[in-house]
Amino acid sequence: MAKQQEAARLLEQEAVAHQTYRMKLHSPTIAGEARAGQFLMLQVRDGNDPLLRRPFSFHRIQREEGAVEILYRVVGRGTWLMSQMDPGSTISLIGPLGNGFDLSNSGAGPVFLAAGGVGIAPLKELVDRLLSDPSRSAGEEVHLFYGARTAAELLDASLLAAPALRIHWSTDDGTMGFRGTVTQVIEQVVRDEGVRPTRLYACGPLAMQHRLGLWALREGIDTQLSLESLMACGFGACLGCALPAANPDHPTSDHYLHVCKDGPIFSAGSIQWDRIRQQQIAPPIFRCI
Amino acid sequence: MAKQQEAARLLEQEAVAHQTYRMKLHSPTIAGEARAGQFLMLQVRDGNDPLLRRPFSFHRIQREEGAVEILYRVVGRGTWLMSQMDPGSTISLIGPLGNGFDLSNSGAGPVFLAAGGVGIAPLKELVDRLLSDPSRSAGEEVHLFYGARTAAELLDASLLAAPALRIHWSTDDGTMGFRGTVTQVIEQVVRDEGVRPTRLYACGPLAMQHRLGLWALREGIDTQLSLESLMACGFGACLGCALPAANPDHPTSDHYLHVCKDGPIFSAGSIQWDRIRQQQIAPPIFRCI
Amino acid sequence: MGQNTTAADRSPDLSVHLGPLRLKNPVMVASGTFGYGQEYEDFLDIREIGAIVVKGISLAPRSGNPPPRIVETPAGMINAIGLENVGLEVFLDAKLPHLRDLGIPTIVNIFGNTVEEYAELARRLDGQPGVAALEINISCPNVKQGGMVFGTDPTLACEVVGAVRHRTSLPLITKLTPNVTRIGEVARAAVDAGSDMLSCINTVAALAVDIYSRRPKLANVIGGLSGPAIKPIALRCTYEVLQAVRCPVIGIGGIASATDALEFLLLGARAVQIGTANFTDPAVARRVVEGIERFLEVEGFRSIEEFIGALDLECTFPFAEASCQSLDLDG
Amino acid sequence: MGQNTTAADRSPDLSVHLGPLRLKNPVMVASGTFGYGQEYEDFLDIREIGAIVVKGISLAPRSGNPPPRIVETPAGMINAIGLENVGLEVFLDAKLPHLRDLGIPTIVNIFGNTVEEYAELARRLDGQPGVAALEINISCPNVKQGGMVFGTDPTLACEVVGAVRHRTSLPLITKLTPNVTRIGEVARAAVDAGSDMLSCINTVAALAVDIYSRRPKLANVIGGLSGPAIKPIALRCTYEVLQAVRCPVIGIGGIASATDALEFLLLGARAVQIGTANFTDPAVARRVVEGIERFLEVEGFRSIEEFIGALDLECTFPFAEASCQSLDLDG
Ligand SMILES: Cc1cc2nc3c(=O)[nH]c(=O)nc-3n(C[C@H](O)[C@H](O)[C@H](O)COP(=O)(O)OP(=O)(O)OC[C@H]3O[C@@H](n4cnc5c(N)ncnc54)[C@H](O)[C@@H]3O)c2cc1C
Ligand SMILES: Cc1cc2nc3c(=O)[nH]c(=O)nc-3n(C[C@H](O)[C@H](O)[C@H](O)COP(=O)(O)OP(=O)(O)OC[C@H]3O[C@@H](n4cnc5c(N)ncnc54)[C@H](O)[C@@H]3O)c2cc1C
Ligand SMILES: Cc1cc2nc3c(=O)[nH]c(=O)nc-3n(C[C@H](O)[C@H](O)[C@H](O)COP(=O)(O)O)c2cc1C
Ligand SMILES: Cc1cc2nc3c(=O)[nH]c(=O)nc-3n(C[C@H](O)[C@H](O)[C@H](O)COP(=O)(O)O)c2cc1C
Ligand code: FES
Ligand code: FES
Repeated sequence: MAKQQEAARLLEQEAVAHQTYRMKLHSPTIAGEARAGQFLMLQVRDGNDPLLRRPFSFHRIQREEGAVEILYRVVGRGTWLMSQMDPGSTISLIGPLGNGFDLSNSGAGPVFLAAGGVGIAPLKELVDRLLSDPSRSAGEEVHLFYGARTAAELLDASLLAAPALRIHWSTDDGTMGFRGTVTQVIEQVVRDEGVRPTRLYACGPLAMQHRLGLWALREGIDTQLSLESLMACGFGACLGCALPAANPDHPTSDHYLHVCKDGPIFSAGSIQWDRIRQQQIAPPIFRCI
Repeated sequence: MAKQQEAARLLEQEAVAHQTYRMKLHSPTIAGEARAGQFLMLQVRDGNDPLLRRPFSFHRIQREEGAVEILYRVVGRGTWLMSQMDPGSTISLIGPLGNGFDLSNSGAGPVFLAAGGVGIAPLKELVDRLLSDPSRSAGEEVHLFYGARTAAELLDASLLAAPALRIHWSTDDGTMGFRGTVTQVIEQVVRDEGVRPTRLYACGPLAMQHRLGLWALREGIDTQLSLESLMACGFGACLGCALPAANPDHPTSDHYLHVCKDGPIFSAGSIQWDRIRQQQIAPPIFRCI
Repeated sequence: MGQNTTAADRSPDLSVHLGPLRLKNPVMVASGTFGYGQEYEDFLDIREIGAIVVKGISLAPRSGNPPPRIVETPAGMINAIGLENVGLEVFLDAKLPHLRDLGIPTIVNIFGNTVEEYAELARRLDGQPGVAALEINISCPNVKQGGMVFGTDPTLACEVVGAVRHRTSLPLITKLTPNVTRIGEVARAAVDAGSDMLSCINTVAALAVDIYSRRPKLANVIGGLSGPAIKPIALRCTYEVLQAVRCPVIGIGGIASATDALEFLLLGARAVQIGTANFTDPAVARRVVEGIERFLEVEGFRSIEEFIGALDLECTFPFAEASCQSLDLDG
Repeated sequence: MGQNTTAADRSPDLSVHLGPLRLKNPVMVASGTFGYGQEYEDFLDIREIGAIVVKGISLAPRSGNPPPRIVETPAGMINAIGLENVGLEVFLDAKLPHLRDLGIPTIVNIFGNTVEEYAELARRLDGQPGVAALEINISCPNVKQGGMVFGTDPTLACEVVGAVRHRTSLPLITKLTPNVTRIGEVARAAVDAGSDMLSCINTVAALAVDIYSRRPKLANVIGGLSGPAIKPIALRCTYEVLQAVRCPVIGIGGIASATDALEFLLLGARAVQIGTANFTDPAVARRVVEGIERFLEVEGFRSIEEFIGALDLECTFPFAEASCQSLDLDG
């Protein structure tokens, strides 16, 4: 699983939801190694502005075509510049990075996938892998809980639909699916249908993952949360991407995990949630100036 | 003659010689004010890399179309990035800047124009103005001495040809026209044809302009040299674009002209040539790494 | 008025008090980057700017350093202009009247080779109509005589500022250099000697060379780095100065947008100066003023004063016990 | 050989002497940006690098500062990692052997909270096979205890270096901070205390804030600026240090290309370290080595030693009388 620096060609760039784009990149070496839940570091453009690469999860891995897809939301200058690129451009990538989702044992029972907003990005590839896993018994469902603030931020159903996948849609404003949060929908399904997942995969706002993570911990449900942190390198060299680690032996002393190499996929129990600072929660996307 | 900051649209981008491009920009306000010999400051791209604007002379001013053209040579990162731009792009310009050529009295006798390499840029618009000057008597010729290292660096004759214009071509390697320098051709024409210009306009390498300037000074020929300097602003604010000024009263004390506001067009006699440092002579274009 | 608030009432108040000065907004333009104002009149109505700091003035005219004087660097530039200026005489006769007529607060940046020269400049500028304040430049890294040496030593800084203080009743701003170990000490010395305000930072001492010609890119070898590259350093210096003194501080360094300006104000700077950015966007000062106004409006501040110094240094843990109670999934 | 020179004979010699060290090329990777080497093995053959400076090591392991630890700035980044490291024990047992097996010169960057800790680190590293030299970090701006305070005061610098010197016969490099008024003084102090070489610079103290959350962007508030933005500052510091001392100097700061590296070498630095650029281009060190080789070839230098310190400070006037004679048009 060697990491690569590869000059990729932008094959497709498509607006797929409000301020959200899908990029398809020809990058055969990376595509050949990548696994669901891993990520790549993308150089936005040549030169120093911006200086650092941006991390993005694999949205789809198309090994045969030698291509990978990412799904990204425009939240700042780097992602805005990305959205202006035309097919044919060359983009430098480093990948695959990080641990990826643990897919072992996924056949043991129903699994829940929770996506908040652009958190759907890594879960698409995961869905494809789960559903094509031969060890999975046909009866055991894969539930995707997928919510956003409003319908315009959601991917079109056709992009996600799959035979054995149950999608539970929700929006904060009720413009699509259940009116409320992903967490509330999960609550309802658990309560009303009596489903108890053997594993919960999640990606989305930290507050959502925290809430789901604590619940899963209490319920003894195995979790695979895709977490974020600011990153300079993406491959373990800068030590910038720290997250407080749960350390049962020393609950009060600080100890850190590194998102790019210990993660980005973590179990809820490995994180010391109450040591996460306000500053690590991504600032609001809206920028007035 | 107000200076303007204007968002121009790139109308045409064309390779016209070795590493040399012509850009046509829709910029009606600037086009409406610009005069031959003036220049504009072009923002290579948004953001900080590169930080400063780049100065370029007006190659052609198409007032009716609201367009200006520049002719530029790729010598570094900024000009390289410029050469990668596609028509339709928006480019921020500031202009018109500087004093421009003095065209008054141009009808009084033959005039010489000397262009070294991309120094042809401002002389094209000048030729057009000189030839359309109604005060110019038909018999008095305009001689354009145009040289470069090799034929590939020269514009095609069709781009310059005009009824009353005599073009004297030269190349260092003899691949086009006279084998030798522009200065040598001028020498020859002066000697063999006995033409004595009333005015010399020139643009090109500093060493060439220096040589021609001294000769013209000795001969009492009025000079209009288009000179260069590193520039941060282009409009008199930074004081970065200094050139040593001739100061007959104080020949040894340093005193400076500012290329962006006192120039870029200077008479040979206004410059203190012997105080120009090696560092002000543009470094060789060739870069091996 | 009462209930009857108009739109105008609701647009945020940008005016700031800076010790004895009151400005209509906290955005100034920095010395040496805005000439004497005229250079910019084609690009914007310079009366929209809070105050203009003019190019550094010395007693006698100075022709400056030999060229090359500038070089571009990553997200910055180095200059070694060498304080070329028209001299006090010409400034008073030919430059100041125009600025006075426009009614724009004019801050005169002064420098000398000796303490006496600084003092003499102050004396002659004292009481000049149209001069709102003096900015004492003890921080220019690219002239050998004077300049930065005064700014790198608290004792010398104290001497210069004290001498100036004795010759003028004009509000005094001392401009600090970042090229010191402890900027807070120089800041305190300047304030102790009678400076009403401080501005920081001047440029960072820097150098560039050309590997092909094997020469320094600047004739002066050393110059001063400015532009976006130095903003993080300028913010740190401003933070340290604000911890050291209580007087108004003016933030300078790499400001090219309203966001940049607001960062300095957030720390507690009561005004900012825009330098290098004027070269690439000559109307940047207006854009910054407008951006600050829009920011305050959208973020719900009635005035810039409410925002100045609003930095929150407390560390909060949103997922700590207390906050978690309400997050229980099955509640 | 004689006439019979082969292509290999003509390819330039990149090897450098650095006091007691001899390296196959002058390109090192900087402490804290290259882990312990392994992180980069997928991207390049790390044996192509002149030397590796490992992440700063303390006696006990350190978990570092709370996040956020990094922030991007114009052409740079600020870090406040807080010197997170595995500690000496684990380094010796788990990291050093691998580097030793690869045969790559390994420079161990050390830091402590007290002079005694530095000395103890030196004692325990002395004689460890595979350690080529120690780099004494007295210049880290983002930890409260220790670090930069030693580097900002010549007396303290002297104490630390002296204590280390007494405990080891390994070649010593002292790493200097730019956050001082006169870097040359600290440089001299370090050399007087027994440092064989100097490296400069460590990061520039810096700060960033978020105007929306109104908080510092780093949990530690202050951090260290690195990357292309600081290159002009690093070059100036290197220049000043070279004027102050005669020992070998290693240039660091914003190097991301062969051109950048050659700029430091031109000033007289005998080697360079690449830091931040490793993050964005993990094979940058190889690219830099190759670029230097190509440069020397094309520009006609037989060895890098010929180029080191070849800076030409003389000012020449190509159009002055003498040179003009031959330029007469009608001659
Ligand atoms: C492992 C991982 C996987 C990710 N996958 C995706 C994805 O599939 N789709 C998607 O839209 N986004 C994803 N993100 C977030 C994405 O990296 C940021 O939105 C992006 O870097 C913002 O860049 P910007 O220049 O537009 O924003 P700016 O805010 O201008 O960026 C400034 C700096 O902050 C960093 N940054 C900003 N937000 C984040 C963030 N949330 N996480 C990490 N760094 C951040 C940038 O990389 C940059 O260094 C992922 C983040 C991580 C860590
Ligand atoms: C008044 C004026 C008019 C000009 N007109 C033309 C023209 O019509 N066509 C043309 O090809 N070139 C012209 N030049 C030169 C042109 O500006 C430079 O070639 C260009 O700026 C190089 O940019 P770069 O990023 O490619 O090179 P780099 O070397 O990477 O640029 C680095 C820095 O040096 C500056 N610089 C480099 N060379 C020059 C130079 N010769 N003069 C001024 N600044 C320089 C750049 O602006 C930039 O700030 C003119 C220069 C001036 C002063
Ligand atoms: C070309 C130039 C000339 C300057 N001249 C002066 C000066 O005369 N007096 C002074 O105090 N500062 C001078 N400065 C410093 C600026 O006022 C300002 O402090 C510095 O550039 C940092 O701000 P910036 O990053 O916004 O440019 C000059 C800066 C530049 C770039
Ligand atoms: C993330 C990071 C961690 C660093 N850790 C150390 C360290 O442990 N010890 C040290 O002496 N310098 C450390 N440095 C400083 C670098 O070694 C180098 O001096 C500095 O970054 C300037 O070089 P650059 O601009 O090439 O990055 C660190 C720098 C960065 C960016
Ligand atoms: S991003 Fe550099 S160590 Fe994780
Ligand atoms: S380029 Fe700024 S004054 Fe001429």
